[in-house]
Amino acid sequence: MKSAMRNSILAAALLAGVSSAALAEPGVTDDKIRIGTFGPLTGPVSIYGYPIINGAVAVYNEINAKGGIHGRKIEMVYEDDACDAAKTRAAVKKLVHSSDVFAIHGGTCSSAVNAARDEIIASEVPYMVMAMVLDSITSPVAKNMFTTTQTGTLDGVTMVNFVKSIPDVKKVVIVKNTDDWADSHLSTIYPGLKEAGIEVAADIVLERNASDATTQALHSLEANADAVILVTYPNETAVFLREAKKYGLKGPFVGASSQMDMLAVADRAGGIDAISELYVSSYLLEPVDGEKMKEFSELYAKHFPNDKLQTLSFYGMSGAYAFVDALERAGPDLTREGFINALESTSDGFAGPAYCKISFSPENHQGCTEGHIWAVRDGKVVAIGETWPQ
Amino acid sequence: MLKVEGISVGYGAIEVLRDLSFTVPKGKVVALLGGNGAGKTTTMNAIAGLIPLRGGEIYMNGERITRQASHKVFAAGISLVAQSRELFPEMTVRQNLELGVLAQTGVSDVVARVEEIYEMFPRLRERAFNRAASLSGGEQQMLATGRALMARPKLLLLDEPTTGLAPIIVSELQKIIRAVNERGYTVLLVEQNTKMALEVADHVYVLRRGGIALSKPRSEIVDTQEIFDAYLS
Amino acid sequence: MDRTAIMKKPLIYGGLAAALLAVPLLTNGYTQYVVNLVTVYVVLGVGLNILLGYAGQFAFANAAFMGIGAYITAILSSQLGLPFWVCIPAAGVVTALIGTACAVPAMRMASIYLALVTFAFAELMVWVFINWKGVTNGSNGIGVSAPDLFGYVFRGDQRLYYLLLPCCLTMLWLASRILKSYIGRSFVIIRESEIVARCNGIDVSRTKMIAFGLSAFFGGVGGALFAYTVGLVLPQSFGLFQLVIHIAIVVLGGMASLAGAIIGALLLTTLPEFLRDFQSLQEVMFGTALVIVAIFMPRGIAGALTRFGILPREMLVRGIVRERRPVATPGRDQDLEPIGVGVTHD
Amino acid sequence: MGFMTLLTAGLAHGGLYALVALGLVLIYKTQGIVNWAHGELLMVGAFSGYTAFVLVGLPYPLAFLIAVLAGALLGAVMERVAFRGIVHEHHATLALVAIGFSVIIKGLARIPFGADVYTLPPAVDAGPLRFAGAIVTAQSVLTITISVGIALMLLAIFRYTRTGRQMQATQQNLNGARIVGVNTGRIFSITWALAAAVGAVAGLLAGPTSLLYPDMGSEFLLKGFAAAVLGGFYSVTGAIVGGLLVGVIEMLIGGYISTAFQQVSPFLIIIIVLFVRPHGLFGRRPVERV
Repeated sequence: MKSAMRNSILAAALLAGVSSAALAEPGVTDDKIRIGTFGPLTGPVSIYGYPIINGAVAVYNEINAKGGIHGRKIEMVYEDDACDAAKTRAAVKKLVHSSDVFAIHGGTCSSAVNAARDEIIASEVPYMVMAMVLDSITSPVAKNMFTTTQTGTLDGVTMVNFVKSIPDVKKVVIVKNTDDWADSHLSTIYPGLKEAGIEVAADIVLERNASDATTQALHSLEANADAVILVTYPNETAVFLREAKKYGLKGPFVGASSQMDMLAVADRAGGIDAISELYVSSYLLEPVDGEKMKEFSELYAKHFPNDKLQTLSFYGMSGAYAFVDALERAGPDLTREGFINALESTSDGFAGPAYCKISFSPENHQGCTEGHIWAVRDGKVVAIGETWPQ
Repeated sequence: MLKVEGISVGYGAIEVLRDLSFTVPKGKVVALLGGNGAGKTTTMNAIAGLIPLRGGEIYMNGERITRQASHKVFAAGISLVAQSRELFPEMTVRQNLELGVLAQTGVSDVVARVEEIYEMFPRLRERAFNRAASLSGGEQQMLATGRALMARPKLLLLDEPTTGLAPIIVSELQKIIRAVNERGYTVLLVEQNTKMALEVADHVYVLRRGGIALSKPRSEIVDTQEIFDAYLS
Repeated sequence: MDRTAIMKKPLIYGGLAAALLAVPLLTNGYTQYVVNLVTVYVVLGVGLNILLGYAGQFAFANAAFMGIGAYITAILSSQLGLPFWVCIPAAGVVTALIGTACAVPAMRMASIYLALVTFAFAELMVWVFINWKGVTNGSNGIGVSAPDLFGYVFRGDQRLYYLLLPCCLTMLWLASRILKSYIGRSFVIIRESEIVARCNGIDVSRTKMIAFGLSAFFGGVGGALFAYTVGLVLPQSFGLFQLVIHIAIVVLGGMASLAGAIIGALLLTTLPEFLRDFQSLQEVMFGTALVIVAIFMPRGIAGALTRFGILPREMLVRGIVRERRPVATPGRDQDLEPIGVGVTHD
Repeated sequence: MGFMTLLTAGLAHGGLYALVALGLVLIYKTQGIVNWAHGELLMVGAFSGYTAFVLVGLPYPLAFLIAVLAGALLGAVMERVAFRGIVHEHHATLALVAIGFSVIIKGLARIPFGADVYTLPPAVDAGPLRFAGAIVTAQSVLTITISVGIALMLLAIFRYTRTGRQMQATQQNLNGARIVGVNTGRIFSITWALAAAVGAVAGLLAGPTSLLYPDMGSEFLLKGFAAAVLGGFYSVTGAIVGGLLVGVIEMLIGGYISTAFQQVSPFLIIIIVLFVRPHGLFGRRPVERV
């Protein structure tokens, strides 16, 4: 393992020496930079495919429209991974070995990307996460892998901090999914609650694609807790809130950032009053129709006029801004090494619609760490800060 | 009435019928004899439109019924009584009989027809409300025949009606076939029971390896040995 | 066989072996990975074909067998640090035992129920993989380190190929030996008629259990190879979609044919890669391909090739391969009480 | 926990499962085909209803009719185009063709509807009612009523109409039906159309409780399988009883054992039922023919 690592580092150094001397960098020509992306373009989770990728592409397109970076325009190469581990590996390999991309900005499904992690590291292609949220992508730090999306653990911290700030919360109910995404949230939620002396009165599973949450709602009702934590995806959240309303279960409900599109949740749960007690963690600046989001909404709509605007539309933008910024700073003699160095020197960088400033260092490739809470006020979704509103 | 012209049938690499031709004249009982695997049942199924032909033509009263779906063949007036009887096991005897005319539109005398069948087969009246699956072999054969007659076909195809039946019922069946014929039905009978077939048939064909080995009016057959020779030749 | 044929044979095999060994010279990291997946799916395809094609048992459990094999490999290699030459056989043997155990209740079921119960078992296993977190690490999966032999690490797809290829060929050889043996012939006879099999002194229950066990063995080994190829074992990898791929390999390649399993594996692994360019129409094209091939070549591609004389008939199935039944009542022949077995009425 | 509430919720969902099982059983009885694409017929029904009612703005009854007809047409086309020619092939081939259709239909649905999740408003919009200690929605009552109503209607069709009796004849003995002149091809088409129409109704009724997305059918298909296995795969009444039972069992497992098991309850039902009774709970033991 170690010797192999040394070998590859040696090879990399050698290759870097050669390339800077004679060979052009893969995927870079005088007027083009080829960037690969991959995600679930087909299959059951394709709802997280183009809607997310297009946000990043809108940023790149806008840069191209303004003349590109050092005279080079960004060219995207798409691969489908259907969020299947074997296919993600194939997609990454194809981008690296067949499409000769300069860098990759992609990956939505957490464990699938994890399956390709060693491949990405071995390829030495600069890589930026599109939307996956596991810590394992950047910890331990790999030289070429970066992320600007907020991880599940940080999202969990935001949720727990908010729960702690709610007055008189002694007991909570946790309604959760069972996948890796939920697990990463729970890995900080459980210890956080324990530390604050809050009891978990009921720990309830609500699986993906459940069309009913009667038993979950009844269990929550029976637990008679002071708050309900929802580590679920938007559909299941909607189903749960619908049943909660039906059986008279009271909030506050504290949801993960997956539920940021609160109006969509309301729509699916049967009306805005279903989410009147829902508070969700968020790593975006503002809700879709917010004032500060206007710039980015217009940007997206300009390049993808037929798409629906939703929070997903903004997930990929921060990474794209980080890439563009680093490409600018890496200078006209673009190399992967120079690009990675530029990325690592990002400090308080522009994150577009994300609620943070992007900072990387050689020791830290997790660019964003801040989140806040959204809720509904007067029929509109608004940001209410990080603690329980007075 | 029925004219079969050079038909061939096969499954995969196996050819069961090869260029088979014969005719069935109106109002007669024609017997098709042959040993195991001679292609008798295949011939019947081919006429009834249950299996596809590889070649040849079949005419019913001059109308071409080759490659027609089974319900079209039925509509042309041909009813098959299959060797395996093919009853509806969960239905009663009466329901089975009624199903015999179900595919025909504008039949208003179903009750009368059922009554007619009961007269022909009194045993069926006794068992009218029993499930077909509970009948004995002989009763099943009667029911299958009765069901076919319900449609008042121009041509009745009887495929080995004596299979598995006791001798006493075989002789009863002979009578029935004759009675049916006397009522004006034309019958094509496939049999392994040569003796029985010779009792009722007007004309005899012997089928061997998918072709006609012998064709003679009953009146010209003096010795059954002749038939067996044709079987074996 | 004439003399020239005898002389030709080693030449053909030698040429084929050289060609197979030379594959990594022609590939890049991506195409080699696809080739590696083909070798894995050949093993998996052969496994299901033993049960479905040869023994005629319509069981859906092979994706679960594959998952079990993959998890055993991941656990043994990553957590206990065992070498691949222990992990792969262990995955096969343990899975085979589980498969044999599964056969006991499965044997009593009519075909359609067998399909449903094995399907339910496969889905249940995915749930177990997700929820038995202490062992499987839940949805996060278990990473599998690259296998090594006396210090030589099969890292990277080109190197891994030289581990996968011998495994795949060994399994193919093993399958052809077994299928040509008494037990293989028994499978086919059971498929055609259990009554005939009994009349010939074949212990039907025992033979079915062997078929299940063997099929699971191949599934387990296939899962082990899959684990090494993909490097991370995740529960979602062994769900419904995996099952569809397995069935498609067997049906489209050709039931009861080893060549069919190879053709099927090649087709089903490369087809989705070719379809990548169609983006959102991928699924539609894939589904259409499944439907069209199954309708127009119900005997699979191997069956069609055999028919046109391009592939030789496999010795084993010559003469017993079921031809199109002329008149059929599918699923019915077994399910109704027999009618027409005559006895006298007094 | 509120037993009555669990029971009524279980029955309401069970009604949907029963309709799915009904379609599966109809097709299986007639042609011996297990329709693995049945969930997609449900999805097509739901999306057709959504398109007609929400997007086009037609009145609900008309939208309902359009959805049912769309489902029926799709079912009949699938049978005619694909299954009729290969009905005598191996079960695995039939399963693969059905799965192929499922993939195609989902893929096609994703082109217009892939990027979002949709909601279909309930047929009757009324708040929850309290009834004998249980909380019931009007939609649940409607679902149960319609599923039982459809089952009774089917039984009546089988018994009293010519086509229905021909269907029954075809189910009991395909060759027998052909011999008595039944146009079995027509019966196959009608069977699929009817099964698909029932599936589409299930989709319309599921719409308001479930959400609409191209993969919505798979979960219902699994529950439908469990219901059909419970009911024995051969009987219309069995399918209804099986469906309602699956719905109730699922709720009781979630309510009294663990919500973690709720998701896998259909698989557990299938496995346990077949373990105890290898031919289904109400199924008969098959007799092997020589």
